[in-house]
Amino acid sequence: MATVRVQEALFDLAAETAALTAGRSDVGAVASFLGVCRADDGLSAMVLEHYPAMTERALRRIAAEAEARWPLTGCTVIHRVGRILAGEPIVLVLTASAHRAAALESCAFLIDWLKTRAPFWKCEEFADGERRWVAARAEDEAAAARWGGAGADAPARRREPERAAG
Amino acid sequence: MATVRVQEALFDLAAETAALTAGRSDVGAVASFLGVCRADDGLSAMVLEHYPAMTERALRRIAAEAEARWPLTGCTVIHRVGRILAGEPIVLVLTASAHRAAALESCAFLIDWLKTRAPFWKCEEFADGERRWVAARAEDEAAAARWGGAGADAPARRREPERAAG
Amino acid sequence: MRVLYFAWLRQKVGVAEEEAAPPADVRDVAGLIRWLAARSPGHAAAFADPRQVRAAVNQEFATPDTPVAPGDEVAFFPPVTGG
Amino acid sequence: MRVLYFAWLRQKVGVAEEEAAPPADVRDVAGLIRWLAARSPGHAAAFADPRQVRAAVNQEFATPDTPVAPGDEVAFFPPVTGG
Repeated sequence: MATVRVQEALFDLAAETAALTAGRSDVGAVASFLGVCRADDGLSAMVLEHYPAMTERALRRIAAEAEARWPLTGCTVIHRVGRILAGEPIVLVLTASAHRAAALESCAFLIDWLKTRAPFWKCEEFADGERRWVAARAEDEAAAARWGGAGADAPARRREPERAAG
Repeated sequence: MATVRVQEALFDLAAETAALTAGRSDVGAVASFLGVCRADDGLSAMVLEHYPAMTERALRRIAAEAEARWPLTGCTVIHRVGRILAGEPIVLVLTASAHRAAALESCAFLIDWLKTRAPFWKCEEFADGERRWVAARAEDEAAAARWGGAGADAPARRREPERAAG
Repeated sequence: MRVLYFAWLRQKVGVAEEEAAPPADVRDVAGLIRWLAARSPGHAAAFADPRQVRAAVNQEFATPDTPVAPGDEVAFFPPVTGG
Repeated sequence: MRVLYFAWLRQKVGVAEEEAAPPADVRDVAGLIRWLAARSPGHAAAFADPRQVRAAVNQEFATPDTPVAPGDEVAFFPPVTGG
């Protein structure tokens, strides 16, 4: 059963990693991905908006999809919302398995899918006062699409952006 | 410049991760792989032997190869030696980059190469007193081979095991 | 019907959510967008480029032909940018 | 020439390292293995299955035809199993 959380607070990487292995003797590999807020072009902070009723459900489905595809002993997805300063972490994905391939692949899968299937939106704040909504990137769609299949949130529909809600 | 260490002591995941991002504003992604000693079949501990004069050099080359292939902002490889109890960590690979693909791919590359190109040998200790040297796995060779190229330690030679030193 | 807006759609419409009672001939997401876009200049601006708009009906990603009915929660937002 | 043994090769030979002064006709790793294997039953056991033996000359992975010379450090070990 995956651990999924949407929160404003910082998270504790070491504690989350320890929780995945505590009391188990079958974990041979823990892969993690930590997304951090870069200070590109004078960016000072980001405000992460989400759709509370939908976001945690989407994350649970994405995590369940990973657990269905790989033999994981555990899986943790934590995504922050609210104001995040440059240099602070945004998202943590942790996957644990007996063997490294399952842990590494499922970790990459989860972050690729998160980027394109979970309802979060980033607004960048710059030192000069400018505010800018981040645009979705075609390469994120491509990265998610390489995993194929009918995924966490109807990707077949999302792959036709020219029709979506049009 | 990569951080490479071979040590008996446990390592501190949070401190090593923080060191990769401290004082930088260009890190957007940190991927990590943590290898843990499983307690399969009553295994109680492992003794990790290495070739001191060669091991650290091999790790430095593997890390340099990753830095040449991907635009990394940092890279850390720590491999423990000596007696490691079931449940304890064995190896840590951390890679940092502006974007996630470079971090995730280089992390997978490093652990695949470490498994097949770095001079470490594991001797398993079981609760019933049995001692058993771990045999190399063909799938580890295959995992390393998918990255191609002339690698850290003459993989072209290592791919012909029937001739090597025969 | 409850309609929610996120990110720059919320900013253009001017509210995060509103009640809507479209006529009976509004049967799907595409119809609802056409009807909402006529409500105010803000709505019109929010829906000006349909390629930039995504929708969810009752917290599930939706397409233009997804049915909508009284009592539904319909959300509009740009392509997601989390992670 | 300094010869090192690791893992089960060390256990079979019985020592972690030894000095060796092979005759001049031992010019490469393959020749050194043949010469060492004749030194003792332990050496013979260590080198009994050449497919399980890897070598390094002066801390670089080597092949059977890698040259060896006086002053070299030559190591023998099983396929690596770290990570």
